[in-house]
Amino acid sequence: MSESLLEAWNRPPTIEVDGEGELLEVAMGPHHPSTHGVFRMDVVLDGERVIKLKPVFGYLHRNHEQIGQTVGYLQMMPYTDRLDYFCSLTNNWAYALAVEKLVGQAVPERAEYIRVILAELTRIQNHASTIGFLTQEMGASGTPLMYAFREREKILDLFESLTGSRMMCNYMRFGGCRVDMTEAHLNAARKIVTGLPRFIDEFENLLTSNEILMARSQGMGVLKPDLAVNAGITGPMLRASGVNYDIRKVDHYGIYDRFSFRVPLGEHGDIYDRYMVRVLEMRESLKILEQALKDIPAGPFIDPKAKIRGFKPKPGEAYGRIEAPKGELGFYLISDGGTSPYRFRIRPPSFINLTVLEDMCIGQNVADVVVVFGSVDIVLGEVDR
Amino acid sequence: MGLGERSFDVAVDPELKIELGKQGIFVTTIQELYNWGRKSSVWPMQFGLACCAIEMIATTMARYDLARFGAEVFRPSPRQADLMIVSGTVTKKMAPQVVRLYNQMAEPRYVIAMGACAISGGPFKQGYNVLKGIDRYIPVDVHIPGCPPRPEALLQAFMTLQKKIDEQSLTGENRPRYLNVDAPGEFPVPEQGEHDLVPASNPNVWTVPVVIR
Amino acid sequence: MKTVEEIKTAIETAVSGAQLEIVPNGSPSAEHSLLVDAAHAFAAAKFLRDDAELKLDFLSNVTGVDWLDKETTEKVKVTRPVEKEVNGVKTMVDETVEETKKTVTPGYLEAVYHLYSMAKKHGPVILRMRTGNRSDKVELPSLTPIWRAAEFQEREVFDLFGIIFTGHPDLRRILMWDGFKDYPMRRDYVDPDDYEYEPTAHDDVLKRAQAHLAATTTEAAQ
Amino acid sequence: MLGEGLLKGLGETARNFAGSFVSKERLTTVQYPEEREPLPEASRAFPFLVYDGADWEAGLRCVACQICEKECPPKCIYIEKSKDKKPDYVGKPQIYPAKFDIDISVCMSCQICVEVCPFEAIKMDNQFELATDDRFGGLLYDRKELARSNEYYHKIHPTEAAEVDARLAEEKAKAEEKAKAVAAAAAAKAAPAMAAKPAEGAQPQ
Amino acid sequence: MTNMLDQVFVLLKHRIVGLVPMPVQPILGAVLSVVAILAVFPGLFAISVLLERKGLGRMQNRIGPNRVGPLGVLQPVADGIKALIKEDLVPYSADHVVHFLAPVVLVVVVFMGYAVLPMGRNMTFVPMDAGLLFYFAMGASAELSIFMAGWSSRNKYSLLGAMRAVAQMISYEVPLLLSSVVIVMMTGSLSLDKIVEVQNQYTWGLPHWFVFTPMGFAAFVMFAIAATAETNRSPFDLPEGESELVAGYFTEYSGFKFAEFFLGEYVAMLSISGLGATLFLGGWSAPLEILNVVPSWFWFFAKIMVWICFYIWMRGTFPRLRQDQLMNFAWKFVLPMTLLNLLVAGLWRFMGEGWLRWVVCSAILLAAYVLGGRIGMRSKKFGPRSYRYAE
Repeated sequence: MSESLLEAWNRPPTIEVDGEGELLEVAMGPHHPSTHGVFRMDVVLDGERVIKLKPVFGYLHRNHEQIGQTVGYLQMMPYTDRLDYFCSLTNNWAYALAVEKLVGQAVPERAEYIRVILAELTRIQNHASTIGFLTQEMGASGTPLMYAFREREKILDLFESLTGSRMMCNYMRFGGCRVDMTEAHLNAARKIVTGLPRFIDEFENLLTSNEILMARSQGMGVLKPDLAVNAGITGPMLRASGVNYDIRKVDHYGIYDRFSFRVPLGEHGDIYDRYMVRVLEMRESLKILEQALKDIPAGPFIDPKAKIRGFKPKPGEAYGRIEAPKGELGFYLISDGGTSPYRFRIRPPSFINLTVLEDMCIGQNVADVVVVFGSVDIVLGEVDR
Repeated sequence: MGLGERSFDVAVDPELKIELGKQGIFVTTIQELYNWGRKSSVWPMQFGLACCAIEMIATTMARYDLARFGAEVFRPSPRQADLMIVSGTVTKKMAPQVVRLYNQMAEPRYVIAMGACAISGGPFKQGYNVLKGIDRYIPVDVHIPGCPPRPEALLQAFMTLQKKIDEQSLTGENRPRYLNVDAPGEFPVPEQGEHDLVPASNPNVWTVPVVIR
Repeated sequence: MKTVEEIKTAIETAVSGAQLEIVPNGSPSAEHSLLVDAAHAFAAAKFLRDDAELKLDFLSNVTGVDWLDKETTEKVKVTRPVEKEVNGVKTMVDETVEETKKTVTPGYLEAVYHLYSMAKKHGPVILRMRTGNRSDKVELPSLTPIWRAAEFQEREVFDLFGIIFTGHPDLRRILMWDGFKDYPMRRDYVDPDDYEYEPTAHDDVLKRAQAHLAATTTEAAQ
Repeated sequence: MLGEGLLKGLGETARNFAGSFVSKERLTTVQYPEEREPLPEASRAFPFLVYDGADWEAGLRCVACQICEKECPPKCIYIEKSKDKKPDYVGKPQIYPAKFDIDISVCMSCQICVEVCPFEAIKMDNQFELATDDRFGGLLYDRKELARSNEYYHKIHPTEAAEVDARLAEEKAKAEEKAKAVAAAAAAKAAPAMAAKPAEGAQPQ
Repeated sequence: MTNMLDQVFVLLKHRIVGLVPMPVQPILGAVLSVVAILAVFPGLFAISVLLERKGLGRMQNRIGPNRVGPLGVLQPVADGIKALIKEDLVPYSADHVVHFLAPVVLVVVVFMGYAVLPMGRNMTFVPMDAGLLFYFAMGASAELSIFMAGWSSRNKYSLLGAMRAVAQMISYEVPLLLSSVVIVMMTGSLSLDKIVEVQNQYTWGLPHWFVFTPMGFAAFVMFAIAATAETNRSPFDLPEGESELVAGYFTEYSGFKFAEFFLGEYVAMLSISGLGATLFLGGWSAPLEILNVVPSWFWFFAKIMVWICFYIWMRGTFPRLRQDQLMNFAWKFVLPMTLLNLLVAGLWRFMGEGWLRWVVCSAILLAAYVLGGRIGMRSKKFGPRSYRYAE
């Protein structure tokens, strides 16, 4: 490969090291307290300035893809819970969508509504916790995180009463959902939705105009939109850079075309924009939830003719993707006609969003590295799979 | 750092003790004070691996509040921590680090294996990069099954650990491992070989019953 | 958006010498893909990204697939001269015999790229590349210079499947440790023997556990 | 003005601090061992085997069909079929599990075994307080440890258990009806045969 | 009676000292004072740790420690016992002597500061004329111990943490001193006893605390900021910023040495709160004239505890600043403000009695604060933003 071809490629800028200063190599991780989970960054520092950063993955590589190729289609469903363990329901949905695409299975209307409700609740709790963790990286002694988890517990209570488990829901099935969302569950969801705006206001009071947070996040970790597109960044991180790309709007998967909601966009592409885009997205999700909870029709929650287990799809392949809270989550399945996929591939948003970590961190202070890292919003279960 | 075989216990008849307690006189032994201090101030290490780490965080949060037991002081440095909660899947890439961290902790130290993955590899145990249980390399005090265990389950495990500490005596058979002069203080860190970790387990801490099927 | 056939002709006109093939998809999703030869893949990909109409600026997903050597046995009717005694005289007679014929189609490793357009909001266009075989001809051109998104994903494919992407700036193992020698996602990979304690084993696991037990008992006996 | 946001933040935490003394919403701690939130009915932890009646061994609904063993994603169930048969809840002689082990140190609480069981024999328990220091003994449950009575099932999942009971009763009724029909048919068949029998019997050998 | 209660400790000391022959009396007196400090302040340390853990808990909608002893009051005791029995690890490559000395130096130095603090009427252990200077000298020595700890550990994180800590403490020493100079200008004395005496007067029942004058208030705010940074408390707790630097300079310390650092940090916090209370909040003087019936030492400790509560409150609310921002803030905002404050203090002296000086001094300070804040935010390009949406 010639050098000229590489020109087109946007490599992270290299930084001139001034003076005689000794370079300090620091390995942050894999148990480093800041990396929520097991992730290592090999950082080269000039004083406190980062001049090189190489992420090291694989400390939580749990062979999801291999497992997906040995167990059946249904058996993989609970494993998808454990990919991005904050958002098991959206993972379920993405996987169900891919399998439904592979076998040509339709989903009843009520089930689609249930999926939307659960996915948006998941998005809210994920974003709230992410912001909590982000402030934790900035050194707040856990207060925003505690408030986020206070609300998260309410949402998890609903998930548990519906699906039986707080985190690992294993709820969606090909052609619908496992159990029906009864009126009691819907009322619980309505109660949560009416309580949430107050929580978001409280959250914003605590953080949005906080000068320390602004000083720590504005102008830090800037991601330019063209690089973001080229590097395949998706989700709130992409939108914070000002690119309007929301798969809910683009693919109209499920029934997202029925709801009116807006996509908040950032301008600077810095940490503060990423924070604000998440806050605003929570508010938009609340709008979707209000509409969905009002309109949910009666009907079957699963296609009665749908095959749940032991089916053998025709040889072929399908790629199903959704807008998970962290970005585009896709499942790519190749079937050879057997009871388990020939190739099972997960397209993890967290993993690919880390592509630009080095670009965002170079030239920054070492203390900002963890904050930039926190603003990407990753879950190691999904990064390493 | 053994304390020798001499007993520190001052024998106090338990009935007498209760009687004295009623009259406002509290009798205690060095051993009791020692164990009380150990069990009432267990500081976990700030260290999470996978899904269970989220439930561990949830345990420290407002609803469950691990702080009630005086254990909310998550120390980032292994030197100052007493308890390692192995919360999640230990992969073969991570296992040497976990053992190294355990070696860096100061005695008395405890390990809770939280969740199916930490105990046995759990649902991922047949994978090529997943260690089938952290107890292959380091001694584990309490196992919590569950995938992931509820926060209450972690609290219960925590109380189980406290009870276990309380029941230990400073001398004799029942003494904690670190008071035994012969017990190893350092555990060998496995190496990452060409196909697998070398060795695949530490035979000093991992002896398996044979299951014949 | 253009259909796959149209994209194929567009690439063929833009990149001279490119050999393209449409790989049909039998599932109801009917997302057919384009197989492009390794030599022209880079130019074709660059065209797909820069073409004003397609503008596939977003590489979503890179997948490695391992296709094993396929041994197909089919019954063929073969006509060949057979020596036969007809009425006491040996003569050569053509006779049709049914034979089972084994053909080995060599396996290959495949890289699949899912392309979308963020500017035009369309997609996907699926691009495939295949290696010559599974052992020595495992090189494919890297598309990382065109889409940064491929950087980590190609490293992952290299790590788990062993496809060598030429032109990748930083091709190292990403998920497994550096000293690891195998390619664990290949279908003929055998994982290391750590089956000491399998209380609920059945099927394959049971076989492994029994083998382990047998091995350890003989070891102990020695 | 510089510091405005900081003061706002201080106000928010002060509100929560003061609120924690008056409002339940701002003091959400449930003091676990003494207080507990009631678990929702759907809550699940690990599987158990349902038995009817008083004798757990005789009343196990499981017929060792091994579907759950095959469908279990992490393969944590081990079943050995019995050689002999015993009557099940309808009275039909069935194979029973001679061995039924679940390794709860592997189980991922996914509930798929419950979903696939055609005999309503395996259900999810909500008991989660299982921490133990016994790695090998304490985490491999055999069928005795797994067996729970139907009453227990009713206690933890009342609605679901009622549905299951109704369904089983219906099946049983159907089976009995069928058995009756079969018996009647057999009787009807037997009647001419009986009539013929004496004649046969009368025939000298 | 009131007087009796007020002077109870002084009288007690005299009574005990009187029991021994004359030549030994000064020595015994000193020993008694030292023992009193060593008994009271670690106790206060335990109380403030508990208060912190419980208060933070309440701010975060939870209860906090409540299991160990009734309502959790024995929690610090348990922590202490645990720290005592914990194995003491010293890294193999560490400099053992310095590694051992660092926490000892810290504890000794922070306790020295108490010698000059007036803890009640006639309750200064060493009534020094240059008490304030002595205090700052002792405060500055704490940096030495931190650097010893970081350097001797031979760990990158420790060293980085120590370097940060020293840089930060030196930077904030300047505004800390300069804001105290205002008080020295107003009283004309470096003696802390004198400073309290000046404040212990009342007009219409209200005290003459310096915090109630414009430049006194400004100096108080600056002093509070600098003191927070000086004691490495949130939002200036960078040296132990756990998300970047594991645990800062004491990463490699375990067991009782770690507990000593912990103790040293909190005792330093208590002592600097004591200094702040002495300088700005009237020391041991009562907040209202009629409250003079309550013993003076009670007011001193009450003010310390209020100050500590404020520390806890801030810790519960704020994220932390970054190193360079911290430095910028110290040198570009706090320092100019304190210098301006010196001018204002001079102006105050010069303008003489009357309402005019109140108006002028307040206006100057307020304008400088608002303007400085705005310019600072604009130059760093941060501020609130608005967002656009796509349909």
